[in-house]
Amino acid sequence: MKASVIVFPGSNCDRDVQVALTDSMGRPPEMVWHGDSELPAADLIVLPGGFSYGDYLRSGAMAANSPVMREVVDRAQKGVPVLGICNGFQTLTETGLLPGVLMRNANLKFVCKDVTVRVETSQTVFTCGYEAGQTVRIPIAHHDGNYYADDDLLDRLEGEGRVAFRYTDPEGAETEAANPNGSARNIAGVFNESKTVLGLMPHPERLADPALGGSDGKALFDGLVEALG
Amino acid sequence: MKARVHITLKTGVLDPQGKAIAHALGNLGFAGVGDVRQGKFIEIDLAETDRDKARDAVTAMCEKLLANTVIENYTVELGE
Amino acid sequence: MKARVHITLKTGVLDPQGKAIAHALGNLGFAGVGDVRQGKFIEIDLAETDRDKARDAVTAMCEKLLANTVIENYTVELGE
Amino acid sequence: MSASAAEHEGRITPALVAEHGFTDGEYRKILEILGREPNLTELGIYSVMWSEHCSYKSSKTWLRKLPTEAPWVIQGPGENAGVVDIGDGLACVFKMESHNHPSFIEPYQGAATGVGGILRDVFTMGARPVANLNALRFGSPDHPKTRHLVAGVVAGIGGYGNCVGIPTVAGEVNFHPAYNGNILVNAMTVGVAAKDRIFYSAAAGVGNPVVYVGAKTGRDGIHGATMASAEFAEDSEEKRPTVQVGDPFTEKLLLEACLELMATDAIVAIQDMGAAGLTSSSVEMSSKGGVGIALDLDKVPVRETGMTPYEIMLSESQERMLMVLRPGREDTARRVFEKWELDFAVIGEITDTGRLVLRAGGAVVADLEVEPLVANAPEYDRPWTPSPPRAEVQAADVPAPGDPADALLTLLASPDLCSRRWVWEQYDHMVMADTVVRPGADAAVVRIHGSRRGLAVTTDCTPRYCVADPVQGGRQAVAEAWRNLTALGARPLAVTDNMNFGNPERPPVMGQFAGCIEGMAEACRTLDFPVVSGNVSFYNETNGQGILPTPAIGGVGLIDDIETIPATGFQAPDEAILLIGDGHGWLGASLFLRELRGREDGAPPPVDLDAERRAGDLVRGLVRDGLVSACHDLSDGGLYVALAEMVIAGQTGARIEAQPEIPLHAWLFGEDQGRYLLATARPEAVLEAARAVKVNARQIGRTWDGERGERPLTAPGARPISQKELRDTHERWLPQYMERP
Ligand SMILES: Nc1ncnc2c1ncn2[C@@H]1O[C@H](COP(=O)(O)OP(=O)(O)O)[C@@H](O)[C@H]1O
Ligand SMILES: [Mg+2]
Repeated sequence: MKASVIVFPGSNCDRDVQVALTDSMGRPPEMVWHGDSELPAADLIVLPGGFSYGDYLRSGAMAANSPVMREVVDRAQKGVPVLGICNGFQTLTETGLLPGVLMRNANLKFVCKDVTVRVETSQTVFTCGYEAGQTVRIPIAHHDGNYYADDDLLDRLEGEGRVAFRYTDPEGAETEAANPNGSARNIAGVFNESKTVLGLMPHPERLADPALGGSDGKALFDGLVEALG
Repeated sequence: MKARVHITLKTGVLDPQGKAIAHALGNLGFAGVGDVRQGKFIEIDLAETDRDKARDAVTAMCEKLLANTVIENYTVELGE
Repeated sequence: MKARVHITLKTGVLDPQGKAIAHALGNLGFAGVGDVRQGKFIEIDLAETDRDKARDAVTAMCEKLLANTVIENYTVELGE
Repeated sequence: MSASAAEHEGRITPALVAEHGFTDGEYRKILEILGREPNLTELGIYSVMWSEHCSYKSSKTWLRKLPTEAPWVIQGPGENAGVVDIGDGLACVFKMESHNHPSFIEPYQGAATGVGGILRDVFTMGARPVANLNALRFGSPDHPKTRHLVAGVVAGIGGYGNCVGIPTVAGEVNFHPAYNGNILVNAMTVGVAAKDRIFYSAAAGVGNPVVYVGAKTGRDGIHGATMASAEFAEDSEEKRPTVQVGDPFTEKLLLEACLELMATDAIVAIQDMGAAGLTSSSVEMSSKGGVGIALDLDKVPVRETGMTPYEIMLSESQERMLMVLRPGREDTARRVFEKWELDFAVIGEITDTGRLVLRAGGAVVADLEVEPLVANAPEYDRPWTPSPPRAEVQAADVPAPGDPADALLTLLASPDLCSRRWVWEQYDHMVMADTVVRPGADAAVVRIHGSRRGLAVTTDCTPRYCVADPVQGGRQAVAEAWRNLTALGARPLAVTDNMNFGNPERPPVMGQFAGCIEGMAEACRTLDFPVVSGNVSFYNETNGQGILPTPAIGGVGLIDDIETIPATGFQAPDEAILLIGDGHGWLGASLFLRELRGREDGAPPPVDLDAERRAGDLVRGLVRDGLVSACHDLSDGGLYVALAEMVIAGQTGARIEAQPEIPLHAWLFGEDQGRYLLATARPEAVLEAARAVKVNARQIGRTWDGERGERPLTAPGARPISQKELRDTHERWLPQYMERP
């Protein structure tokens, strides 16, 4: 498998995801500077976390308008899997590749901590390393992770099995206390229609190494390698 | 020419900031505060001197970048 | 009554957001964009019907919570 | 002379001199050096260079007493940050700095720009920052401003560090009414560099280009006193000095761009523009290099129109750097900065005149010899009076609590002891994916990227001890940092300090300063823990009411194998719990005395530095030998609190069975120094090792899950407290305080 990680000015989890991918893939992904004209051929495109363009105006808005994203959208439409983590998720919603928006956290504060999320489906390239219904511990670190969509859209996403992860308690119950940011229906990650694009707020790359206190995030990268060869 | 852009959330869209402000105002003892909505106000200096062209340009800026038209409305005013 | 509050940075205070927006507009091909300043626009529904009292209340809200008067200015307008 | 400078020619009035903070004697000295009157720009430059902040005029003589050397020290105080060798061809670069006053005026921006400034100090030297820390002191929780200040400062520190993408991993927070009018915001950054790629600030090479990079210059934070003089500018309202606003996004770009350029051979010298901006950076670079510097101020990128030379030289706009390049490398550098979309301008050159010459509008607007600006800066041996000694507090004179368990819970829910989770969850403490020990332990640990080694980092100071006895307090601050690193098995390397005090012109304040320095120096020497960088913040005083003397210590230690780091919390039932070190039940200046008896009196616990060293070296050895499953030092609140913290942080409870030979409450709550708690499966081996080095050690109990699995803490004479109750109590106060209506 070949992977590309897009680096925007202000990305700051690019190296973290590079390390996690290298660990799972056995070789490093290609790091692509947003200004590079060519997006190399890849089996997976990753938009990393961070504060692209300072997250000024709206998180992800300026990154979504950068030239390289036109190419990313194009590839995504051709079926190339795209993974957006945190700021990458925000950028994907801004481009319209993923539905909904990520608003300011309900308590208006940045939040960095481990959360439990429930894997809603294992039938995708991103989640095939997990069992459906499994709960995993993954860190979050964001100011704007409050997933919002109107009820019709939420119903549709649920109907089409496009909710990837939900915030739950360790037993897998979707409680209000387990929701760290006010997200609608405790949604932590969503797919596009063909389930080839995933955006999620939690950072699987931050717990993909036992030395960091856990490796629940690693199955996501291992699963991708498994699925994409 | 100066353009003034107001960007506001569409009705019905969740506004965590507005909600938090309303709550905080209540806590500070301000009575009778109903709904609060927070939006953005952007002022842009333009080299353009033709009002129609300026309006078109700023509208395009809003569509492309300044507003997320899925959840936000915008209005453009031009100064002198 | 509806109050509309504009909160803007004082002259001379660095506006990183405005700067970044100006930069992004340039990258998107909009020519002739000079200074951009971003502020907040807050709309408040008030139970108060007396205009003077409403203005006083909103001014107090700005001083106490809405504006950071060390670096920001504010203006209050009342609707009908 | 440019129009604006000429306007002020011959108008250096006594009032203007005073507004620039000069004494009559200082101004006479300037006239003597120049042999003429300075113009306004020159006066401004002198005022900045001779300010307390830049010249250390009240502290210099005292700071010389601190030990600054060790075989592993590569660079001690005097550069942007200290540098120590950490092996494998790498160096650790770190420093701490205060942003107290700005944070009181505007907590979010004040704290944010404090983080920005200290980050630049570290990456200026060629290091990639890997950890941020913050030592915070606020006024009484009951003071009307405190909540607003806590909220703003914490949000500001997070807002800046999170965006730049450096984890904020440790710190401290205290509350005391002495800080009501003067909060302390001390920020520390730790970075890692290649040992043979450290960058310094000494300019060199006559004819070499001087380059300005980063953000544009505005009228931020310009010397308030002068700007207040009305005749200064016609539109003075518009030009009012403003609080500096930070732009962490630009900082991130500047960081990446500088590191990218540093990988080439283009840079001769580099210096960030911190306090006093272009003035101190250009003067310090030329003074260190023994060269002259000529700048054309018309070339400085500015953000506002009509800026005078005075304003350009004194602006404190953030996210800027000054560099001297090798000849012909301008284009290489320009390309890097343009890639990162940052301003880049050649604004001058290095000369052989030994003078700082500034031009604007084609004319010379300042022309000063560099050497005296730095070398002739005033230095004061300020009068000082030692703090009066305090009486020791006898346990017998302090009423014991009914059930010590209730006293423990009171302490755990008190502002100075409760969990700081509410703070650190607003900080991205995991970005860079190397945080192997997160906030909440004695020290945090960041892995050295790509290796199994780690850097342990902590900040410590107990101001209530420092006010009670500055010498003991100074010792204790250093010893506690050393102990916190040791508890994780780290080898302590060196410290940075942030000396926060009141008005040095008052002899009792100067006495506190002198005492703290003396204690720190002794501790640094005995513990082989030299000072490699630091910062002094005086005049933390409002209406004659000074803060508690607060010499914050930032400590850095090295861990050879992160796998060996013991946990803070108890890991498994049925292990022995051992107390290392001597305890006499010292209640003077303790938290028990303050929180439960409403008394802040008494001599603080003495620090026996030799005993401290023996105990620490023992513990470090035990950790290395794999004998320790959990380890925690004893500090605020004493033995009982430390036990509670180990139960809270762990998987199991603790049953304490030892019967103390001293009054129970003194045993449980005394704050005797130099002590650790360990959990081990092999107590005999530990006891034997302790005997061999003459360190007192005894088994005081065992870990257990309790009769109903409630993992309780059970102590003699006290009711058992379940882990859940301990946790809930510990977590309660701060969020409740911050989020109550
Ligand atoms: N401002 C802060 N930022 C990040 N972490 C903090 C802060 N204040 C306290 N902490 C963390 O909380 C824990 C407890 O702090 P403290 O009681 O000062 O520890 P100790 O007594 O071991 O020095 C430590 O891990 C410390 O790093
Ligand atoms: Mg400790």
